[in-house]
Amino acid sequence: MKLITAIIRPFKLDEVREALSEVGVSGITVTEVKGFGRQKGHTELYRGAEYVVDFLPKLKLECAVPDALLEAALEAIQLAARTDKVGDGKIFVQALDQAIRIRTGELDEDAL
Amino acid sequence: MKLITAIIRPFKLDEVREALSEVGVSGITVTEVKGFGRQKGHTELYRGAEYVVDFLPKLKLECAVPDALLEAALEAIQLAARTDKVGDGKIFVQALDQAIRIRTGELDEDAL
Amino acid sequence: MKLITAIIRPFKLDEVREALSEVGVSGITVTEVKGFGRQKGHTELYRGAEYVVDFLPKLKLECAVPDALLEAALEAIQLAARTDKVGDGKIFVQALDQAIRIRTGELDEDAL
Amino acid sequence: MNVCIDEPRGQAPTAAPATVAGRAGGATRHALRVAVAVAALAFGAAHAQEAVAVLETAAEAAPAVEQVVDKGDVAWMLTSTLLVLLMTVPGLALFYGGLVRSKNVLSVLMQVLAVFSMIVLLWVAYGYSLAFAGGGAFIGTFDKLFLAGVSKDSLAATFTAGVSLPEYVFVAFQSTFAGITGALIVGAFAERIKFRAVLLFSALWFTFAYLPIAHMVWYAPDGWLFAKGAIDFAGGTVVHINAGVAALVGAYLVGKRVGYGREAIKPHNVTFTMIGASLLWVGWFGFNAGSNLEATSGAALAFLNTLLATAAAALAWSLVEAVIKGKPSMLGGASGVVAGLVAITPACGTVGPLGAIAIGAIAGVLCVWGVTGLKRLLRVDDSLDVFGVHGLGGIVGALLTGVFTAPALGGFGAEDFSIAKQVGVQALGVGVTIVWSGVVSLLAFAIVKAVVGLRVPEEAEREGLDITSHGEAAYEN
Amino acid sequence: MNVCIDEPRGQAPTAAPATVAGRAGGATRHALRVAVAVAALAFGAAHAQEAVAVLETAAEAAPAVEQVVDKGDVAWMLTSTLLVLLMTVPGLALFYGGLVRSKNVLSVLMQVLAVFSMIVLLWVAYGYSLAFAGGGAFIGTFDKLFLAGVSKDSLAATFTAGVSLPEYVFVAFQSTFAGITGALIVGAFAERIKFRAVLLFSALWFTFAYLPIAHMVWYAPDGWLFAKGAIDFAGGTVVHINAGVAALVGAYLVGKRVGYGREAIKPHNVTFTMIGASLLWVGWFGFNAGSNLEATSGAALAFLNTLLATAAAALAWSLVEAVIKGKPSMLGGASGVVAGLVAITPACGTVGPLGAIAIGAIAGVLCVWGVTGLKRLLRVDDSLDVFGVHGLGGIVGALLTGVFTAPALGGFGAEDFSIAKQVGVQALGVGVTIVWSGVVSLLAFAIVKAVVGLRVPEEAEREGLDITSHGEAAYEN
Amino acid sequence: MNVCIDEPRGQAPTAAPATVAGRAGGATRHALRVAVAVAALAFGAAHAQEAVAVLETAAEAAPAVEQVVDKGDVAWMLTSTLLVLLMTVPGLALFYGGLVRSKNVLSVLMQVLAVFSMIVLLWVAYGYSLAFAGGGAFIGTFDKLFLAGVSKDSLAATFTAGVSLPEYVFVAFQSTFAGITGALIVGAFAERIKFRAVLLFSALWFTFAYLPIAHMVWYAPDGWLFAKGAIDFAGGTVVHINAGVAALVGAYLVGKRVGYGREAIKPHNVTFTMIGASLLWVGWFGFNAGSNLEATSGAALAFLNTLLATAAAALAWSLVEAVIKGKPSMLGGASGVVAGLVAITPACGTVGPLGAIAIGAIAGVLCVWGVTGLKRLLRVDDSLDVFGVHGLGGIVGALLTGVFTAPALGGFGAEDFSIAKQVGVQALGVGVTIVWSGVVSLLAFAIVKAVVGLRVPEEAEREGLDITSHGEAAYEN
Ligand SMILES: Nc1ncnc2c1ncn2[C@@H]1O[C@H](COP(=O)(O)OP(=O)(O)O)[C@@H](O)[C@H]1O
Ligand SMILES: Nc1ncnc2c1ncn2[C@@H]1O[C@H](COP(=O)(O)OP(=O)(O)O)[C@@H](O)[C@H]1O
Ligand SMILES: Nc1ncnc2c1ncn2[C@@H]1O[C@H](COP(=O)(O)OP(=O)(O)O)[C@@H](O)[C@H]1O
Repeated sequence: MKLITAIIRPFKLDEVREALSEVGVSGITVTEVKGFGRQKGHTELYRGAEYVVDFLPKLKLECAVPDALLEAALEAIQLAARTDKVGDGKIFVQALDQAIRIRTGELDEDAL
Repeated sequence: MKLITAIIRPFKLDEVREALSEVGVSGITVTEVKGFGRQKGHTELYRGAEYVVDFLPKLKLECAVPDALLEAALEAIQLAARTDKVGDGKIFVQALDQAIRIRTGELDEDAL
Repeated sequence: MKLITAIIRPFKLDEVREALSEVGVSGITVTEVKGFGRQKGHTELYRGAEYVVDFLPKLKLECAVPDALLEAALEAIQLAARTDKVGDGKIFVQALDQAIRIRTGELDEDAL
Repeated sequence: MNVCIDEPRGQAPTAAPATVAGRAGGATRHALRVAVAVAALAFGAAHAQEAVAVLETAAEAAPAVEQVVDKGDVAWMLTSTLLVLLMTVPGLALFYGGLVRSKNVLSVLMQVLAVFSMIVLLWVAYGYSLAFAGGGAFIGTFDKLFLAGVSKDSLAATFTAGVSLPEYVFVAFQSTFAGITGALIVGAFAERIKFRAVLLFSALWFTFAYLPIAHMVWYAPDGWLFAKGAIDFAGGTVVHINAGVAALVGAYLVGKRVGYGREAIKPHNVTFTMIGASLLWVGWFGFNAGSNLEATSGAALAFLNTLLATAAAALAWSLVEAVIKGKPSMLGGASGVVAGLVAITPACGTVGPLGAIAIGAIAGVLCVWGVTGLKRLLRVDDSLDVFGVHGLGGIVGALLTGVFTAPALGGFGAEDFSIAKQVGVQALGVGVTIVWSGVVSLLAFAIVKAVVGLRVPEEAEREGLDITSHGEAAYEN
Repeated sequence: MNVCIDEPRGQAPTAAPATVAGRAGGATRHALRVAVAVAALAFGAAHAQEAVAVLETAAEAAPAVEQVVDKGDVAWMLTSTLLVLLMTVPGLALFYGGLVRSKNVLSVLMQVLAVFSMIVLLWVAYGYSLAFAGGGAFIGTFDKLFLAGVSKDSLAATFTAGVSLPEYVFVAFQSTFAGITGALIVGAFAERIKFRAVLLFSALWFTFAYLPIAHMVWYAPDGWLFAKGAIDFAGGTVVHINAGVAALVGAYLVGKRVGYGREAIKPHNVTFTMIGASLLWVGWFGFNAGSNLEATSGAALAFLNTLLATAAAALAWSLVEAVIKGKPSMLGGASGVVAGLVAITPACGTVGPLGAIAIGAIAGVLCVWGVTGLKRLLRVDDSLDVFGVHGLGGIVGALLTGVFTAPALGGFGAEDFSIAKQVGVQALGVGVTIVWSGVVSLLAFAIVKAVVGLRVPEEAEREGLDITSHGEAAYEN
Repeated sequence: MNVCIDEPRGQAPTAAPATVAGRAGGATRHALRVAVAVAALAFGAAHAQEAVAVLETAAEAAPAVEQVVDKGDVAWMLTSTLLVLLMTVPGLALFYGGLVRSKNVLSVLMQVLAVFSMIVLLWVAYGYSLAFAGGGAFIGTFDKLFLAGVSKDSLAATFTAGVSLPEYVFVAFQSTFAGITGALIVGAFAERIKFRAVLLFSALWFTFAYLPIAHMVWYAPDGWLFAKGAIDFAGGTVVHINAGVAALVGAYLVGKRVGYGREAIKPHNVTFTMIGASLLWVGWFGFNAGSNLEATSGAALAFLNTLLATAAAALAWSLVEAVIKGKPSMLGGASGVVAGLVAITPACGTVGPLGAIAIGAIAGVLCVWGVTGLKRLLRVDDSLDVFGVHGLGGIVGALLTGVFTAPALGGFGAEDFSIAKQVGVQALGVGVTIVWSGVVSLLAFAIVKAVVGLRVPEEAEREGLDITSHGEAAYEN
């Protein structure tokens, strides 16, 4: 099993979710995050105080997948999340030792 | 050391935290997330616009534990978070290479 | 590659980000979290209802770094985030199997 | 909306046409009673013989004093009426809405809006008629169903002989009182009740509790409590104790919220609560000073008292919190504002400014206990402390009105004013209201339970009423 | 602000100096017309011969009735004026602001504030003059540019002969009407339009659509629709249909929001929307009852009607939702509030309370269709349903005014009131407004597009107008 | 609340009883001065001989003009009074509350509520007496401590001979002025000051700065600045400059916020700030037009000026931002609203509409500098720019009042009005207020520092005052 973590643009969520569903990924956990990277931020001005805001709103998707699904999932995300402009985000893959479905106690791939 | 990540129902937080404390887990980091899975969402209607909302509010708990505590912690979470209805959530376990306590510089199990 | 996860005090964000930039870390993803640990919380009182709030606002920083940068990054965070009071937070390090830049499809260290 | 004690009490109101209405017996009296229906509401529970007759232009009633309608009065009363709307939506709605969890805020706003709207319509359908169109000691008649006979020319009396208001003004002003009273109750069983249950209960309670109490207290000269001499200038019994008791009964019967006492149930937006409390304060001047029905120094007195009592109560509540808990909270300050407003309501027309400060301060202190000690004693989940603030504050205010109206304490009571006697009368009014509202509430909730049920399912309560009962979410980033 | 039908229609207004103004022909007439410029606005579209002459102190006009200025009227009209401001900022701004996504809320608030402010200034520059300073059937004159000749002593007439208001009061009151009308439109193309485009369009539309329509409807005796006998007590055509049509045109021309129909575009804060709707309700009493220009029973009637129609509409909208969708939403209740307010606006001075309830209920039901079925038919992204609520609600209200003004239905029309005939006249007013506003809007948007462009770039729209157009973010933890 | 220049200046006010008060010398004069205490507040700093005597019913004073109390005036003044409350809570509270970080919002709301409440109580305790009950050039007397002698029958004079208000109205109206002035100051040291320090400072400053300045400016005929002829219709010096200077001193002495200049310190909810600014605008009509004390064309002028100056200032501020920064912000628009309101305050009764627009526009432009360039010059962390907006805007307004009151510029000054001379007088008023308020503030803060300390510990500041000082959190999901 692998844990895929993808940082994407917020408005791409629905497309990515659908793409993942199509390849058979059954569950996703989404977090609102702020991202700092190459993409340029903007300037905000509140009366005399000027702030350069480098942190941009992004979404972080986490999904645990069986090894067999990994490649398809990665491709699905990449295709759906892409706009070809700086700031499209990253995908990280990590090993996942164990997964448990709380409701049933099912383990590992059965739990996903 | 292991990093346990649990996705649970929001109202179960206090019970899970207490269960973890009892088995000796000393720290937890909690994130508000939105989960997409088997549990059905709901429909929202704003004047003419109807939206099916599949993302449900969940909490993500992360806690780093010494290997010795892993099993007890997993069981504690499972018991406390369970309602036996779809949507109770998942527990993921990953290897944790290193841990540092920022304040003291203590390392690994001492840092938890 | 490693994935560094740091839990820090919110007001330390700018300092930590600058410290990381200096050592060459190019991107960070930040999440607002609530932390439970040794640091004491506070009491809130709403008319007759008294609540002890143990969860404190923290920020979680995630950054994927090439192995070569790991040590420098860890030290940068530690120095910048430290106040020497309980609650300064933790740093966790995990293995990162794969990284992809969505925009270009670049892989691993090229993607960071 | 009450008590005409500008004039020394007991004095024969020789010049006032009211005398005719008040003293004529038998058949004549009944005939006249219908004619003065409108006037009735203009009085609180002053002595019957002090009543001033309403003179509707169309009235066939005998030689009448020429009635003057002053545009300044009309301006003030229209303003006052919209201020009472402001108190309700957005005032009360926000005060309550900020105190619930974000998943239930829209349900509370919606309950306030729907209850207010429904009662305003019921008011013109039959409420006004049953409350103010003639009748005996306990209820009015059906003579003005759907505002029959009310026209641009019909008049309603004020406290001053010869000074009238267009009856439409009075109908509108009073409708908002009925509307806010119903809306006040919903705070007690917020976050768990079925929306349909709220509406059905409100309709029943309005009909069988609000209307009779309003008639008893405000209908001159025959209203039962009016005739006893109870002082309730702007509605302490009719509105606050009445609603507070219904709230308490409702909280008991609907039951505690899931997780109550175990999980943290915190206000989701205290800023909204503070805006709500502020708008309640602002709007309450319409409620209290508007109840004077004329733009005179009497209104100014009620106004000043409303300002001072509230300020005193806000500070008193904060001081108690600072002393006992070490920290004065904003929510405490806002709650003090409301407690002070409630307590000064019956008193604002007859006590002096220093008496108002005293009443506010006492209510501020006691209501802290209302939402802590008393609440624990009652073992009830009155979600937004409707009884602890409106019920208790209303009782405190009603009783203290009997104290600080005394001229010796700076009040505007008659020279022979007896504190003991008046407090007794006030206690009677309080007691009758508690029992009446309590019994009606019990029965009404029993009916509601049988017909539509009271609570939403536990899972719906967990998910929040906004989504499960109303199909929407309040906030989105 | 309209129709003087307190008096039986057709009766010769013998005593009123208006006779002079209304009947004098030729040269004299024109001379007088300038003198009565101020009076004009005081009338809606009643019969010309009912017009009451404005008597400016400085006027050289012939033997005039002594004019009385009642402080009660002044008090009420100043209050009414600030209530219309309250409707706009914060009322309308919040109603709209809550409905957009959080990244665009400040842009909407800013558009409302800036448009209102700009129009108020244009009003005193030339708007007041073009709308109310003499002129013919379609537009006024430049005689009162920059309030030339308006002073502390100049007066504006009311509906009652011999009763006047200080002209400053009238200028201020009317300025807020113009201001809110412009601000209403911005809801249609929110979340994507350039800020400069909004300002330029508003200035053009105000000049070429609002001013002529206001003149046609409210300028006595020569305004084209005024002369036809259209009833528009407080501005259903001038304000709501007028703005609704401009909104529809704008929504078409500016185009749909990025992601419209594919992504979820939800209100970011329905609580704000509810506060906004509530303040619209509260403020609308200034709009409607203020349009009576005097604090009389006529104002009280308009007031009560505004209360009842709104309550009925809120419940009607909710009922429809409950029946069709199973869940009555808070947003629906709030939308019903606005629909009811819009619909009762032209009618509030001439229908009875039961007619008001009927109008409110009908508008509540039809406007649900306006934001669902009709919207789908129109295939337009009118972001905040300006046409579906203000346009449609305005049309429904204008037509129903022709129905429920009938005495047989409890209205205050003359005895020989003909529903068929009046509905025809009302339809004419509606039609003219739709065409005029539609054409002007088309041209104005074409100019704006050519000069500054309409939309922000897609990327800016994605990021949100708050940051990209205004350099700030609304919320921060 | 000031200057009686409706009548040509210098003319002998022969008929007015004021003549008696103003001219009688020696013993008689002093006796009368007490009797006219109430009247005093009714005047700004017009020429002494123009003063109109207050006629209390109980006054033993000589042959007096029959006093009329008009219900229209009472209606307007009660409305105005509640509008000033609306300005403070929720208006000012929200305007400020939205600008701080979410961890401190409740502390700001609480400070505004508590300061206002406390000062209102101190006002009836001794403030009213020290400001308006007789006395000499710098302070009043203790004659009306705890409203001694004020009753339903006592009257306060207006600007018009023979027209009075119930004294209760005047007491209430003025109490809200004192209350909001104190509350204005807290914006300067928000997010770091101890709650107790705020209260103690406010009580001291109210007593030793507000009361003397109010007496000097508004007490006729002996108030020191009143006698000099300074024009301050609604409180530019007494309220805004006075508070602005105290704020500046406070910001210096309390010191900068932790992280100021290094961390981003952003408004947590600009929507709240916009609601607050809007309610300030709405409420300010009570402040400004209410200061006319009568519902006349004078009030209407003040009203219209308040509308126009604000609109102009909002646009001017936005324009400057658009030109300099490329983006006009909503916060800028809202700040412009406040700047315009502040600047027009002293001028609203004596300048014409075009003058009002000019004053608003100039203030809008200059206050942008006040919160940027000037702020940098001053090197102070005046958190919410109280000095940059209220202080600077007040000074600009006070001086420009001396310009645009000139008849040549459309103002209502006397024919022999000299801009140079009046600007000099205005500058004197400004200077005296700055020095007096500055010195008192310095001393008061020194005392506060010694007694309870000024700042919370750094850790508490980091965590936020809501939790550490008030034990609660504003928001919860
Ligand atoms: N090394 C990193 N570790 C963690 N997150 C990163 C890293 N680099 C970038 N990110 C995340 O990815 C987002 C996009 O990165 P950015 O450099 O702006 O554009 P791109 O992905 O197109 O190169 C950032 O906003 C941040 O959230
Ligand atoms: N494969 C997955 N990867 C990451 N998170 C998941 C995955 N599947 C489920 N989740 C998370 O777990 C939550 C519960 O899952 P769901 O399928 O609804 O119920 P259950 O856990 O009872 O099977 C989801 O809302 C989502 O947050
Ligand atoms: N075992 C753990 N697993 C995950 N997060 C932890 C763990 N222990 C602590 N944390 C996080 O680190 C934060 C700081 O920890 P705390 O024990 O309060 O202080 P310190 O880091 O100084 O020892 C906590 O608020 C929590 O967010």
